[in-house]
Amino acid sequence: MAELEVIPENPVEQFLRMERIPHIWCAGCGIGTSVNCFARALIESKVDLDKVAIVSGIGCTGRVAGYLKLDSFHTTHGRAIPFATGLKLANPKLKVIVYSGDGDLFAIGGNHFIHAARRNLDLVIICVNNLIYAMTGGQVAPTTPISALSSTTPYGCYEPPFNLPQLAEAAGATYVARWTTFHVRQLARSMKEALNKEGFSFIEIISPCPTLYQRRNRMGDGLDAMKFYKQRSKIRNGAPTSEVAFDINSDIIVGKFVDRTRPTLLGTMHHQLRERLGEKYACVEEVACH
Amino acid sequence: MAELEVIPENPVEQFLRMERIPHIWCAGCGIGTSVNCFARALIESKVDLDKVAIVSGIGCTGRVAGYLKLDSFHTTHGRAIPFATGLKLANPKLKVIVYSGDGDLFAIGGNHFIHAARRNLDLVIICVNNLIYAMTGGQVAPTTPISALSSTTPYGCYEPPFNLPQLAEAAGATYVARWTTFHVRQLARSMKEALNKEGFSFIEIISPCPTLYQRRNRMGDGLDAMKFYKQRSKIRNGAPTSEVAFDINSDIIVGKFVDRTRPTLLGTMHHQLRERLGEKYACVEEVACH
Amino acid sequence: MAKGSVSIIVERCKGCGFCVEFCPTKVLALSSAFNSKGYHPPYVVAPEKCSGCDLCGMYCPDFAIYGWKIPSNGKPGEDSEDEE
Amino acid sequence: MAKGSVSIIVERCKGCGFCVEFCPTKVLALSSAFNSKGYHPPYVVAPEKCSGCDLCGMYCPDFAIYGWKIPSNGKPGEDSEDEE
Amino acid sequence: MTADPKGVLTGIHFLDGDFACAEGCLAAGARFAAGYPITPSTEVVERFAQRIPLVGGTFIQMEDELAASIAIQGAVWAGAKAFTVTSGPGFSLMMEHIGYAAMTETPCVFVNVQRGGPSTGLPTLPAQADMMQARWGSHGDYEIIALSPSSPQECFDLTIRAFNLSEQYRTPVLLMMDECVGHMTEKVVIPPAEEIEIYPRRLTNKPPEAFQPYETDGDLVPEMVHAGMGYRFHITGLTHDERGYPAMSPVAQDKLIRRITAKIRNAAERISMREEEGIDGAEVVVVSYGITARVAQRSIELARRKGVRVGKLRLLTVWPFPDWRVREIAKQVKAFVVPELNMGQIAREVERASCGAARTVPVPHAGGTVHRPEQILEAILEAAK
Amino acid sequence: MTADPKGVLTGIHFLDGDFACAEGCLAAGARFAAGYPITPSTEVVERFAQRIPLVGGTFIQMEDELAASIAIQGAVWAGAKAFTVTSGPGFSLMMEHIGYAAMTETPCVFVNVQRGGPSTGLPTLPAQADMMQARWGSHGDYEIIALSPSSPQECFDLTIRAFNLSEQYRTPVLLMMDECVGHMTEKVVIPPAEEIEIYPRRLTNKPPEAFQPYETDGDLVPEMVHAGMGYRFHITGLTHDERGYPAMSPVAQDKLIRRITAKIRNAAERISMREEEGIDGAEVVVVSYGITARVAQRSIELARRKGVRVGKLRLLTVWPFPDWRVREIAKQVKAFVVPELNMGQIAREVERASCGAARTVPVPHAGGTVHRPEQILEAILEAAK
Amino acid sequence: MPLTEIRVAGFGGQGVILAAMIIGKAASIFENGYATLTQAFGPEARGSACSAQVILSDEPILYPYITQPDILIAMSQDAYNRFMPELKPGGTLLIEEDLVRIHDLPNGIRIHGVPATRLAEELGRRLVLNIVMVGFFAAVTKLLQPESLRKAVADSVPAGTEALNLRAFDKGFEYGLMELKSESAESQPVDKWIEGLPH
Amino acid sequence: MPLTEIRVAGFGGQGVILAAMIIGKAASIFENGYATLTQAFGPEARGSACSAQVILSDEPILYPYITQPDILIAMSQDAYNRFMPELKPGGTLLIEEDLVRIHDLPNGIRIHGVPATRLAEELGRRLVLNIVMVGFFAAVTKLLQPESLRKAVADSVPAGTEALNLRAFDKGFEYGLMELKSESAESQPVDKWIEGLPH
Ligand SMILES: Cc1ncc(C[n+]2csc(CCOP(=O)(O)OP(=O)(O)O)c2C)c(N)n1
Ligand SMILES: Cc1ncc(C[n+]2csc(CCOP(=O)(O)OP(=O)(O)O)c2C)c(N)n1
Ligand code: SF4
Ligand code: SF4
Ligand code: SF4
Ligand code: SF4
Ligand code: SF4
Ligand code: SF4
Ligand SMILES: [Mg+2]
Ligand SMILES: [Mg+2]
Repeated sequence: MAELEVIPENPVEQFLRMERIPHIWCAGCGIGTSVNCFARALIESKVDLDKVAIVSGIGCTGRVAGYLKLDSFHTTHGRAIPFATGLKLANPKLKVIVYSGDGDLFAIGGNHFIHAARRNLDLVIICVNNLIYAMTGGQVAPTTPISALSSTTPYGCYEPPFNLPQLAEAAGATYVARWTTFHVRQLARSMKEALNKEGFSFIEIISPCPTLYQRRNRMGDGLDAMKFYKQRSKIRNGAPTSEVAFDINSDIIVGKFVDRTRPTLLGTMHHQLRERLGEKYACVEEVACH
Repeated sequence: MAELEVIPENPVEQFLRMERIPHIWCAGCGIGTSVNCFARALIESKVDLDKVAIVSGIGCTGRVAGYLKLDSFHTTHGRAIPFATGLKLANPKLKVIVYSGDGDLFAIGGNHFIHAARRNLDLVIICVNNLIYAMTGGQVAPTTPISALSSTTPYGCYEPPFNLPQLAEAAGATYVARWTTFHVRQLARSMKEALNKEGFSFIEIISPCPTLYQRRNRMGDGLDAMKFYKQRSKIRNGAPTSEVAFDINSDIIVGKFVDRTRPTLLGTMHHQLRERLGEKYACVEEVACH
Repeated sequence: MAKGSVSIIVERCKGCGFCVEFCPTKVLALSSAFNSKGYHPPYVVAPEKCSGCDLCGMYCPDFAIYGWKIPSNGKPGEDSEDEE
Repeated sequence: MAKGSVSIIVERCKGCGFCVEFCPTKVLALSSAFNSKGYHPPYVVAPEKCSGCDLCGMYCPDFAIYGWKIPSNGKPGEDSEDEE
Repeated sequence: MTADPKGVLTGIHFLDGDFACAEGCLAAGARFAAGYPITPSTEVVERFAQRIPLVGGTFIQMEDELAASIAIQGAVWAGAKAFTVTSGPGFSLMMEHIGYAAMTETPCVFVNVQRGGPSTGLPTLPAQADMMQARWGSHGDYEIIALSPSSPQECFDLTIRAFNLSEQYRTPVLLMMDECVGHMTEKVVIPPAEEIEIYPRRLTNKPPEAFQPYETDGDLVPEMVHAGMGYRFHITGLTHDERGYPAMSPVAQDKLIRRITAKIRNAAERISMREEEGIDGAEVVVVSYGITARVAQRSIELARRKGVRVGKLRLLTVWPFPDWRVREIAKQVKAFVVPELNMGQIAREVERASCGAARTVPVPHAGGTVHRPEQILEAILEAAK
Repeated sequence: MTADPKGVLTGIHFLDGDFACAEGCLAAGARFAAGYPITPSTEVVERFAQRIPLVGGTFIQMEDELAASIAIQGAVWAGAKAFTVTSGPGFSLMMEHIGYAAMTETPCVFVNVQRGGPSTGLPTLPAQADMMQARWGSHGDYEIIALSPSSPQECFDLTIRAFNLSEQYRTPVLLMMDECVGHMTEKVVIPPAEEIEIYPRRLTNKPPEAFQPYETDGDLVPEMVHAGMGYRFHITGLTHDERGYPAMSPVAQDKLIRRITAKIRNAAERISMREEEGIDGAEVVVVSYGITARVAQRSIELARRKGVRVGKLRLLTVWPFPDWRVREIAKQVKAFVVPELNMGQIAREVERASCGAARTVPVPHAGGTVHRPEQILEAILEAAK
Repeated sequence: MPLTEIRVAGFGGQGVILAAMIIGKAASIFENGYATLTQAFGPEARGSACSAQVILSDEPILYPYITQPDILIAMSQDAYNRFMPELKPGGTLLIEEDLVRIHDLPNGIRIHGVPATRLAEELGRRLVLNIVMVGFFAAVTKLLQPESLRKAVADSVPAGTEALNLRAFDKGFEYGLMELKSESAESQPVDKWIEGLPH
Repeated sequence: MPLTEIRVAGFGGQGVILAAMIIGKAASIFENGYATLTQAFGPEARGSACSAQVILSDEPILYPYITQPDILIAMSQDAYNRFMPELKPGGTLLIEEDLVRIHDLPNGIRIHGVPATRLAEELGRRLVLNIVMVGFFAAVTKLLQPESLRKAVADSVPAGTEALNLRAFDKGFEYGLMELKSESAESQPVDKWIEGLPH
């Protein structure tokens, strides 16, 4: 074994507010794993880190913003996307990433998601889907599988979950991928692609919540979930999103489903205003404070 | 010409609060036309009129509830669907119809729409899509075509509109149709089908707003819009919803796009609870007030 | 002889012209006179052509017109289907 | 000789076992000892097998472990791609 | 009438305030709840979700608080008694619909288990800082009823009272708990159903032709009907006339707003519940509510040991505020001491109502925990000087 | 510093209050607005949408008021001055985010053009019934600044003032207009840019290593940085420490809440703007704001003609409420008369602040139109007795 | 000018508010006086009755509402019916003479009528009837300088339509001058309007 | 019983709250006294420190918080470190003896230790360590009737686990009785704990 003069730093640490580590996430929680992938993607995508802003809503995943040593915003429950919209529109030079939970983005925040996708604003939306509202103690989410137990569906969930990739595509997203926390390399690659793409990108990450989802549903610990993902996932890049509904009883379809081009909000806006106003249009790349 | 002893009543009148007629809608507005179709559908569907509840949000279309002589609720802006959800769940014997505008249902109300569709609750959603926020004076809506003028996009709209049928299908609707106010017979038939179907049904009605959409966009009056619809509509029943995006510059695809079966919320709920609780489950068909 | 007939409530009309335009048999025309709200209501120009299909009624946004079929016994009714 | 090496920050570990399970070359095992938080951290059982692929690092939810490649010149670096 | 035995868990229980509230809802006849999770209130609906399928009724977790707070109103108009539960951030989101309930006179109950704010604040820790929001949080003029329990037993009792008041006055009623009371476990005695008084929904006896949804007589509260009963009625959040139809005029506005405010203001003395002790002859009266009242109790005892004559005025009904009573007491005492888990909210009401006749000494506290009894004691001693 | 000439439409204009407000925003340096249409406020953003592409900046109509009220805060943290505009129902929906702005100390402006409420109420008609909501509408403890203009000119002037105060104190500022003022057209004089004082954003000079987002000195207001400046800072709506990191403890809560309330309370006298006239020697003082102040002016004149000594206290700053001044005046007069387009809101503050030294005579009005001057006159005459 | 209260009323689409706006602007901007324009309190008014109130004065205007207008400009029958009763005794009434039929008129009111819609149609744009009315107002009331009003017109109408609108103003103005002339020739002008108008 | 303040503390997952709940329930329901259980104010506590306070009394309890516990049940080192200083002089300390190492102990404190986790594991369910602790508490404090506590256990645990939990209770109870016996044989029980424990 080589004598190690310099032990390199864990590559994720440069992105962490180390004074806040250890974080609050439970043993075997997948959120930290997703953060590792994100760190790798930041490196690989070569984005200017001083121009990256992370916006989270509220929830276990919502705490991501607070751990990342980037300009980071922990907003209100469900409203990360409109906050991010303001950030991006006021300073189009920023690379704005929304990193939040399934409940935050798709229960209370669902409307903002579909509207931002429709507008095709340059945002990267990373959703850690643990199939539950974790932070508040394990209530049913719009992603909870039918018949799963939760604290507010003590006899089993009776609402079908969203097919998030299909919803994203129908609303207008230009990049849509799903991975589990088992798929660390693929996830990191998708994150990198999303960071380097113009338009609205959405990445769903199926992730273990041993404490509040799995325990109640007798699904073991984080590692059990990871093994389950490994065993039950099928990579189907380009699969029609209508065929990828998440169903805990059959294969988990993962992959990059959508990667298309549509005019972006900022592009269309500039085009439209320049066309109508010509020289008079005072296009701004970055709004200064007056 | 036969001597007319009995001149029959206009069939719509039995459903109207005649003391409130004339209504507030402008000359050539399509909302009234849609109400005629709805009246015919009520007759044809043979629903028990005492068990029909109409729920509207706020807007020109939102006024429909106030003109219909049925149990009718004029709620808050965007919240007709959750109000309807409460009505239906507390008294499953009611036939609950939400009748509202595109802004109400898809701007502020978009989240409730996708969630109700996901749950597949028995609701009929009728959306009069006049491509604008009319009641408030003609602001851009999430249905306004690119480059159209509105009071808040004075240089032309730069946000692409939703493809509503695709969104509805992706969220889980079991019946999805689009017609224009020109297609009165087909519209009435779709409304009847929706009234007689279990699950979440959605009908989009492209409708003229001469006062606030057309005038500003130099598109003539209500009749011009109707002629335009006649000329530019293509009926494509069963068309994939991804192909029916509304684009004012090309054909308007109309038809019944989706008609499928998924377990309904109430069905799944009863099933789930009965399975887990057996005899102990106190299933209620109608909640009495204690 | 006409198979149908049409009723017009002139004061409710807002002169949009839908009924005139979409009457399949061109029974109607817009009057040049105004009603008290200042709109030109329709009037019947070709009564004999009216089939009573009630398309005018379905189109009229102001509930100001409607058509009905004249049954053989002379009373209005719904004795025939008229789907397009 | 090992192509890579791995660092473990024992006190951060929560003993989830991800690193142990998903190390492609089975370099790691969970220790039977506890760290001060009461978790069993991993330790290196087969150092010579470590490729430095850093999959352990990517999996570890607690930022408690990471691997790196030992470059020919003996200093850690990123001289080779390792995409799967 | 008395409670439906199906919902009443008669017996002696060891329950926390959240659970006691859920039992109160069931006993009061609530058969519908819509909620959206938020700490520290979620346990109320968690218990309801567990119990209601056995009793007969529905719980639905909606997509957000906007939806939850209006879904319950749909359920009410379909015939159910209904409630929702939340905490600070969710309460803020419900404001529009509290106004809708006030305007449409929809009887329903909103439970707010208060936590530290503003914004996300301290999600798991107590506060009483939404008390003024309870009164003023929605736009426009309306009056509200808000109750504040100090123990799990009162969480049960006042929940029933909340439903009863909401039916009696056809108004939204707010149960303003706090994290401490919500998460405190004590003995809760649930009486037999036949001992629980229930105010029945004011359903009309009139036939549809004779019925007008917003016609009222002396007590200013209209009778109600439900969807599906054949009345074909209309409800709107617009200013409306007796028929329930939009009436866009200052005259209609005046009539409606004066009535919906007067129906509560006129009944304020009947609605007001207070616990008073040792007020006669007191130099200082401590005004408090919720958990703080129990902390203050300790301070009162300490002060009495030091020879100060201290009275206790505990507000079980916080809104309508008992102006008349405070004014009366003000004439007899030197000062009021008002400890609250906020920076001074109800203290302002005490100050206003006392009209300068007695001093008001607020004992503000930013929340996250309760006062130390000594803090309040100091204020009492200082006030007695 | 002074205004950026690009946004300043120097000259004499005939503008309504809504348009004047939009010009005020532009002059104050606002380069971002997010809105959601609602009568009678939409004209503000309609004009902004028309003007801003020519000035350099962005307007976006969001999907609802929740989105609009947080999008502006995103824009602020990206470096823009930003605002949103709404009316009653939308204002209720913005409550959570007013609290977020207070908690994160995000300078921004909320304009509420008040209409008749509660609920949908009278969408096109005036009221002033959101005044208490402005102070108390969000959960938890915070202080707020709210201004109330009486004319289009003041809509312009006070809008600039609102932005300046929001930058100076890093707090949301509410411009509480009413439908009358919003839809009233008068001469509006817009001075040259160099005559418009602008309070610049309190950007830090410190390097990233030395900077803490919520560290403050004497004036209790922290310095700011923007996303993209390289500071890698964190903002949260949770209770936080100087670093901006969540700090879930009563101690952190106490420190933070006391500071964010004190920074406004301590500066109340500096923030307060009032128009006072004829108060010395008055028997009665009329306290009013917004459109009602102009109606009251007529009543004051009528009363003076009848020989009553009436003073005028017009509140341009409604919150913080000038307790100290009212208390002072109360000692010299018989009574205050407080006409408002609501059922008595600011009247309660007058009552409270006057500590019984003078009577408070509210002149409530449910809205939909303004008072008849005679109504207020009667109250003055009655108060002078 | 002394405090003058004016009400302009008609139905939606007639440009009532714009007419009032131009009068107010002329006074306050181009004659350096003061003007307060308020819109009537009324329900949402798409297509229905519509009215605006302007107060002109040399001094700042405090109370912003009119109590008894000195001048009523009635552009529809409904407007006449509704607002005529409040006109100040001795006040001035301007009407769209093709749309308003006079009745129940108290004594001492000065009346001036103009077929504004017709004149506007002659210019090819019915929409400018409000500007015709403003021109007519300028001529018959002499309250404001025609030049101020012309400036206000040019400043208030959509870009590109200034010329047309100024022609409309002039047309109304000329009609007003003529009307004044012919009126001074008549002794009882009122009757002219009271008796059946063409409709 | 006279007013008795008890703190139960440990880490998340040990069932601290349930243990306190059972004690409170036994007192208030099955012995007809009064009990107030409050949870510690603390941040979201998933997996971290956790504590509950119970006050037992014969009379209604007004002030609901403990000030100086008479009894501290410490199930983790952290709990011991944090809460030991507040224990009343002369109070009673119960510890999970495999997890807590005693230090800085004031004089006059009665200490009782039980390897609750180990005993629970012997029953095949580590999770019931809290019930073992309750049994132990019953035996060594004699504050409440064992039968009341047994009823409270049966009434509080998930349906179907009653038997297991009662066994856990009994195991703790017996251990407690034995401990009491052996203790009465020893003169300086404290030393036993102060000296190095296996960890
Ligand atoms: C307005 C509002 N409502 C509710 C909450 C409570 N709340 C906090 S996090 C959360 C759900 C989080 O679920 P998810 O987004 O899936 O995140 P996870 O914790 O599962 O990562 C809820 C409901 C809140 N903070 N604000
Ligand atoms: C919370 C809230 N926000 C805004 C409004 C104002 N508002 C009333 S109707 C409407 C839009 C209506 O548009 P749409 O639903 O398309 O109906 P239309 O008038 O076009 O039929 C808006 C924004 C409101 N009443 N409440
Ligand atoms: S509760 Fe679930 S999602 Fe939250 S930190 Fe724990 S494991 Fe992760
Ligand atoms: S404004 Fe448009 S939608 Fe509204 S009534 Fe008129 S035409 Fe219809
Ligand atoms: S009933 Fe049919 S045929 Fe007769 S007028 Fe109407 S549309 Fe024409
Ligand atoms: S459709 Fe109706 S409103 Fe239109 S012209 Fe015919 S009768 Fe008149
Ligand atoms: S770096 Fe790779 S090979 Fe080495 S321990 Fe980690 S996962 Fe195993
Ligand atoms: S992945 Fe990390 S936390 Fe999990 S066992 Fe390995 S080092 Fe420990
Ligand atoms: Mg989740
Ligand atoms: Mg619309």
